[in-house]
Amino acid sequence: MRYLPLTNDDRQAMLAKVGASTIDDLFVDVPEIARLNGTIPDLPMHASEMAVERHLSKLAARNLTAGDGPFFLGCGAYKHHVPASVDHIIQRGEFLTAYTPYQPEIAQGTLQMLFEFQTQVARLFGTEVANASMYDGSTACWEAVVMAGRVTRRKRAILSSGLHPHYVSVANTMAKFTGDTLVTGTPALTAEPDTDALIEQIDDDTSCLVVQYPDILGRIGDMTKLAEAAHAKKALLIAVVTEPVALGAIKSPGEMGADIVVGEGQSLGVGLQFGGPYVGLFGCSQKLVRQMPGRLAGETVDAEGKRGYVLTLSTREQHIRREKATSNICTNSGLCALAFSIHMTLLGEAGLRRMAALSHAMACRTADALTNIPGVELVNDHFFNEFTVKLPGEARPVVRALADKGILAGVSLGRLYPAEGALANGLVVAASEMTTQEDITALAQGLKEVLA
Amino acid sequence: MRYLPLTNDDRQAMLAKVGASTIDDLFVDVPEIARLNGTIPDLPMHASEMAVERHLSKLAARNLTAGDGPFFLGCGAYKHHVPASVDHIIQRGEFLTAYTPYQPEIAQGTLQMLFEFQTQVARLFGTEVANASMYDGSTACWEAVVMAGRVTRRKRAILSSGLHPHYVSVANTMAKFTGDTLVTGTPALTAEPDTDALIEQIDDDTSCLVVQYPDILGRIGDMTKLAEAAHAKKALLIAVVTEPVALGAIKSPGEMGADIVVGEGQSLGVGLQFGGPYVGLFGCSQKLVRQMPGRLAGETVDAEGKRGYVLTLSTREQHIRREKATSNICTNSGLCALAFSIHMTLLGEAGLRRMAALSHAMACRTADALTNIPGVELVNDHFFNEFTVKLPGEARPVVRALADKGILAGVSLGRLYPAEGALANGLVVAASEMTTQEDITALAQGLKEVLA
Amino acid sequence: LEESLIFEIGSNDVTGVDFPEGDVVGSRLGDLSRTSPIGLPGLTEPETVRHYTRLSRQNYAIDLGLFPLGSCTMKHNPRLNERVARLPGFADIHPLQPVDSVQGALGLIHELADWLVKLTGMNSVAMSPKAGAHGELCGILAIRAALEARGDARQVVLVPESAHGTNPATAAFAGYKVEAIPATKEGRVDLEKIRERLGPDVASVMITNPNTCGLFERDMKAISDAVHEAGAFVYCDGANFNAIVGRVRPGDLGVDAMHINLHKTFSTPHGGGGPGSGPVVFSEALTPFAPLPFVEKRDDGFHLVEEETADEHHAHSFGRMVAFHGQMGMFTRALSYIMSHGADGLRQVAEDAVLNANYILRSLDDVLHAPFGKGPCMHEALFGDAGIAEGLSTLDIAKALIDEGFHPMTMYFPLVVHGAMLIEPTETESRADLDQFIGAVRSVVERAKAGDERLKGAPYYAPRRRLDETQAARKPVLVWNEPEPAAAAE
Amino acid sequence: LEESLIFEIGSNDVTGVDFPEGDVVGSRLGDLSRTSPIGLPGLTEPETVRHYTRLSRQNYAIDLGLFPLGSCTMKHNPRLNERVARLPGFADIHPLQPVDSVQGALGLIHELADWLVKLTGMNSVAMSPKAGAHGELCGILAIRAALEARGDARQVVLVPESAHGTNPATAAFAGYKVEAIPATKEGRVDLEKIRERLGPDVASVMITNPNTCGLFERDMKAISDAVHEAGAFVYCDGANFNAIVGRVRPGDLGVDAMHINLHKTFSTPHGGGGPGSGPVVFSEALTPFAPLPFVEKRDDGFHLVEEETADEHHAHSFGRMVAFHGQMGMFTRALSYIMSHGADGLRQVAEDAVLNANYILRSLDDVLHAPFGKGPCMHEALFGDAGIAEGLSTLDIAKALIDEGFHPMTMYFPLVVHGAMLIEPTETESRADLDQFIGAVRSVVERAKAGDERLKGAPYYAPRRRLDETQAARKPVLVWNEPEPAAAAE
Repeated sequence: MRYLPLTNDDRQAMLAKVGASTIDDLFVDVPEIARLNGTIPDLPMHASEMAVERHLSKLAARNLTAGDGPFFLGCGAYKHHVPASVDHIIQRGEFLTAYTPYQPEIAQGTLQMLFEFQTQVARLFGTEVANASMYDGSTACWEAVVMAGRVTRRKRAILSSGLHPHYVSVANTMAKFTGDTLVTGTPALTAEPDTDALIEQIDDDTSCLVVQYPDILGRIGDMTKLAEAAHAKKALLIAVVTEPVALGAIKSPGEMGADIVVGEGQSLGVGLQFGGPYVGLFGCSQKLVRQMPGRLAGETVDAEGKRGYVLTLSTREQHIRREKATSNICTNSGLCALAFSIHMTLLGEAGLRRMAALSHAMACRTADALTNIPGVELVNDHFFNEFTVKLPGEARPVVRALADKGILAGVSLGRLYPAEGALANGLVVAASEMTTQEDITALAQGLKEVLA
Repeated sequence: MRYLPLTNDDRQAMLAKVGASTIDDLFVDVPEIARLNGTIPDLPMHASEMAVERHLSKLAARNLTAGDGPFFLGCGAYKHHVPASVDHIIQRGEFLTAYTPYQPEIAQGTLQMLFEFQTQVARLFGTEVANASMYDGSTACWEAVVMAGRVTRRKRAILSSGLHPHYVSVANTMAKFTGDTLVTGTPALTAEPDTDALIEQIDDDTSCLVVQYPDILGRIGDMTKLAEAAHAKKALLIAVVTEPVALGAIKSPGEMGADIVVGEGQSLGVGLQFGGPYVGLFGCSQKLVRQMPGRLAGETVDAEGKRGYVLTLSTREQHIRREKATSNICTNSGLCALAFSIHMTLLGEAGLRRMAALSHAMACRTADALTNIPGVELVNDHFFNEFTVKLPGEARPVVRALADKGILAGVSLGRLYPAEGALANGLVVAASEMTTQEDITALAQGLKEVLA
Repeated sequence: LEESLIFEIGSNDVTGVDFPEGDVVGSRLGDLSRTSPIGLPGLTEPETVRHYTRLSRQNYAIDLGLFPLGSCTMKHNPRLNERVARLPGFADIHPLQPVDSVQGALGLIHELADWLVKLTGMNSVAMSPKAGAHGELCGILAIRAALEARGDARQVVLVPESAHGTNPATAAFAGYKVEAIPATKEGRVDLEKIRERLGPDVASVMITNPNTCGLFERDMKAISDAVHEAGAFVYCDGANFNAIVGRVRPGDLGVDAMHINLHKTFSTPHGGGGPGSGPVVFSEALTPFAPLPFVEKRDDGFHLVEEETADEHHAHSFGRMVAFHGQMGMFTRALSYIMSHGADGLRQVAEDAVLNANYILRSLDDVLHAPFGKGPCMHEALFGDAGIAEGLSTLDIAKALIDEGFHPMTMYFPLVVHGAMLIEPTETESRADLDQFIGAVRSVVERAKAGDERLKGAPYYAPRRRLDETQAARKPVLVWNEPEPAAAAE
Repeated sequence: LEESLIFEIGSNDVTGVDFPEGDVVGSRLGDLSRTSPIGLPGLTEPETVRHYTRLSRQNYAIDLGLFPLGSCTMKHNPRLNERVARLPGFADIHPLQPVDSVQGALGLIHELADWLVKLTGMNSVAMSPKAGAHGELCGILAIRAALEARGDARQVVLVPESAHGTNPATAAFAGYKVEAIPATKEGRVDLEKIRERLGPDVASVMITNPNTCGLFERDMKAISDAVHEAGAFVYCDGANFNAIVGRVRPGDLGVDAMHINLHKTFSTPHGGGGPGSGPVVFSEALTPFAPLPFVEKRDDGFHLVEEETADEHHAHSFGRMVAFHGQMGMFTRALSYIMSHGADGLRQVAEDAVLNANYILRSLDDVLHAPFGKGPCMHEALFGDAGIAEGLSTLDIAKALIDEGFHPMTMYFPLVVHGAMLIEPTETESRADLDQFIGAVRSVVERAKAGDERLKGAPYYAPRRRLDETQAARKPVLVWNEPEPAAAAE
């Protein structure tokens, strides 16, 4: 029992100290009916580190990894190169095994890092402030809708058809219980998002407009008009960014008038990890800050006047407000926020812009290679690192066939919208600075073969 | 240039401060003939982390690793399971990027660790003291011979035929220059080492007897008689341990009268690493301590009387004694010593004994499986985790053929003693706690096929 | 040396990441290219490593010492877990890959799910919730979905006074009215009061067991029976499951839904505030309402049941809670921990956690008031501030502990005890470490009883003295701003 | 809290490693089974991680701040290097595997060798030496082998006064008589004195270039020519190669052998005292005498030339220096660093290292005496103790720097300057860090000149005050022993 420091001698001596003759005496409050006298049946006994490692390595080997071959998946999770120093730092015990910084005198490391993270996120998003992170992009998105409801005291939210369908799905689930009304739609395979239709739906009961940027098909829509239209009706514009690297190349939602910007931060520092843990980003304007969910690190001074940081505005939170809290959330995604922040610090503005430029350039090359294949049609006029193509037939089986060849070709819209026949031929393809010309050639070649 | 913090602006400002107009002004002392005006030809320019990682990963993928399949190599380097926490700790920047602890006030971490390491090694070896580590086992072995020469003022050393041939080779190289006389031999494929022959060679000029335990063929010889015989002639007995795990199962050389015990510590904490870096272990009796090579951590007190540790007896070392130093060595193998010490601390006596018992048990099973194959003959009567078998023909091609099947079967004596035809059929096979029954079955099956 | 902010030491044109060089041609960004500066300073790698290494050293952590935070369960995080979570086969796969290409990952989720179901004696488990509070929400939503499925629109959830704040917050978020259940003077929920309150308007009773006073709810089975009889469901806050794992199965006590904080019971790292992971186990009655997606084992391998296939297999699911499949990285760590301990080791975990807590209770109850300290406690020991000198408080004791080299205990929680101090050592503390901690607490408490005013200034030896939280909240500074020229010139 | 020794907190029956259970049958150990206790205490994993984490925090390290150790070259250690060195394809292969199964590893060694040869402008390289001093030995042995091969038994090696202690130690170890070469008053070796001393008894001249005063040996080429004319060989101590890499090739200066400390020039971690790695480059004249084993590229792949094949290809090799192939783990790291920088980046490394040193020289030469400070220095700045108040010393300044948050500079070396302080910032320090360091030195030096007696007690704020080295040496306590009962009772 390599993790249990008590020896049998310790146990005996300690039982004596507490006045118990056996350990069972300490479990007397458990009703007889629930007492287990031996170990739970059908479960294995303890195992050596060697055995556990071997077992898990075998499971791991049964997965085709993004590094094993050409890789073009996106749709809310992106593969970028994470410098080795990021993982080195987050493994320091002082970060990895620290608690939530409720005792600021001995948690300045975490607190200062969060303060830096908040500033980075706010600047990237073009918002005045940002919080210390959320679970992930999809939950951050829903929390933004709820927040807009609190701010506007309205319960009707309009979700753009370009919003990630999983995000829509999460919002739908929650709205069922909160009684919010959601207006949703399915995207059309057109070159530009349908901004005008969205604007038409805004009415006096609308709390917010939720728009993904770039959207699920990779399209980049100007949000300025949306912001104006929303504000004209005293509704908020919520922008959702699933690929923060894009903001190294295109305007920030804040610049275009978004009131709340949320996003998924996984692209930087965190890695794919089969979907989690990820890190939700959340920024908004200063005047909305007291309605913001989640933890916040703030600057202050200590008893000697030295600058320091604390968790602040916690009167919004559940441990103080209980049922009146802004959210039931009690955790941020601290270690992922740290990874995000370190990666961003390493990149700096120059590095982020270069990374974005390369990702975009590789996506352009990929698009060119694919549209050279007869029957393959590019949907987007504009895109960042991700675009949609229309195949001559259903995309799902094509993706599976390519996976069998070791090529992870993209995300079929059939996977994301199983009920929508009109989208079945759509394939969303993403590239990054890690994409190579060989990857692109292999993808184009493979696709050609499968379609033939 | 991700590792270079100076910006071009910094460089200009700093050049101004030092009164130089260009960087070339600071290299004026270089004679014209040696000044390079551009970059060195035929060398690539800087590369991204991504590119370097990709290149080195490709090289790495061209090697068959010990974890890829059944593995039975030993002969001075052993594969044992190293707990994940060992590597975690040695990667802490405070250990990884610290300097030699010449400033003890800010190096107590390294110094206390070395003091603990020395104690662990001394106890394992059964010696009174030990040093803070050497480069590796082979150099530690030669340093022991030199030390014995200093102690006895004699220049004739007898090296047992069971000593690792690379260790003999290193000693031969050095002796050529120092003028020491070495008596060496080649082992015979017999069940026991030839202790009597060794004893006969001791004379009044002999500085030391050097005996490996267990020896290169895996045989375990009692050293008590050797110690008595050496001491009778006022010579020292030097024991060499290439597999420290063995001392969890068999008597320590110190118990049997060895004056100096040296060894290779790679088995614990360090890993295979294609031969290095490894960690040389060096223990001896208290009375010889001032003749001992290498660094030593010692206990003392600070100005407030608190217990602390310093590097000590440095008057033996080159930075003080210059040409009169006990050795020219200026480095230990600090980080490997740390890994060894952490692994040993995790094991403790109980764990080490269990690890040794399992390694021995798997070796016994392997021996049984191999000797079931017609024509394969076990040389040893006794062994720890390593034994020698005689194959019906040359072992080298057999090892190569098995490697092509993904089985790393052992070390052929033909590889170690290319000139000795009598040993060509010998194969040294090692097992450990990591060896599985499937590995053994695969080896036996593979060997049967290759021999058929 | 004080550590500056990256905004003070970095600059926008410095980078610690090299990229392939060469021109980047073509742009299909449309007319939305970013032109204005973003304001993201970069540091080279040496500066970055040093900045964060120095920052880290201002933190306390489990790797440095005991973390006696009652109800937070700070235990050792095994390094094997970190190693296996980084295997490319788990860390480098995309959530939307074809399921054939991720059979190992789905297998791992299925294997962990199987452990959780068996350890709790329940019927099924939802793996996707991202943290404990998210798991609570998942449980309450399943209860609501089950009630709605039978057309039963109940509006009230009963929550004990001693509950974690997340309980009422969750129930309110899910649209319920929250009513408090009073505690008995023994520190447990009052069975009779629950029985009295139960009725057709009560949807659920949320119980924490072991509760936040560190006590096992003796009447749990009776409560469950009463709740079920009234047509409601029992939600159990499983934050303290670590105290009973392997010894008690919540399923045997009639629980309908319970979340499990993987970091509390199964050692995933706390990471300075997350990421967490909060799988929820369900009784048979709630199983049909569990959320999507989930992993199902069929003859031809593991399948992922998502929206598309839900109709067929899981028509009553209340829906999706997160974009993908949950906290895979935490699953890997938790399974590694669970396999390492096995059924026998996990039982020992509970026993040692409880033994350590009782050892602390009995080693301190002569100097500190233990309001519910007659019988044994479970995994944590609860004390009040009775006997502390006028003018000094629990807070002062806590801050003084920092100077003794320890993290403070949980303070002022649960709310049912005045000046509460809740101490949870966990099973991964040695007896020697406990003794050292007990000694430190005794010494501080004795000073507090003697009225040592110096305690009010503690900590003295931490990276910072007490911080002004009021100022932080009154005029929040949440991001760094370039100092104004005037201020800079001061 | 003071950190105890493992022997004080562990016990022989505790273990932090679990092994498969079950009986172990059979023994073929003969009659040498270990029966007596060994005395190796174990700790569980939580205790182990905490023990070493706490210990580590008593260390200063590059990750925490500038390490101004002249002649030791403490630079940033990139984390990419650590990652690639841990690839199983490098870390988990056995040195005696069939060469066909380790082609990638041999390829890596060959690739690094090629870089080293080209960067130094030499003819070949021996990769196996385990550290710098081991490399020196390798070079001197090759020289001796070359001389012996021509039947020329010379007995003397000339070494400058300012040389590292390893130089004379190495020459003596290889059987040579060592004679000192005096320095000019400029801090360089005296060419004329060398010319005078050269003769048929001189085997080699060992020169450090740039030298330990931080100066480039302007007359290097002239020295080499004179040495060669006298039938001897030039050994260059390459410890300071980092100052000139990419800008100067030692081969162009007539060097015959030079070791390279991979950690100094190529950033492998110092690790608190090793492991090092000291490849040695050779001129054409010495190449035939280089040690075994080495890697050779042939048409069918990479071969390892060991004893067996040496006759054919390398008959004059002086033999084997180590059991296997050298410090593979360091090769991987060094190649990773070299490729990251490339030919252009390495040149920049030298330039920035030199610029940083000159910046320090010029920022401090008004308060500190710079004996050779007229012209530019190379990678390190040398100061003496002239002007320091009576009763205070270089040591006091160094220890006071600890209280300012920095590691002291190299003290009392080189021997040619009184109270020497040798400062080497390296290229991986930012200007801001240099300025902070310069400020700290200035403040301490000003106090030292003013005769501030408090300096004698420094450091005050380190984990320990000054330690009693005399007591440690007089009665060495090198291992922990159970305290005697009497002492324990005190």
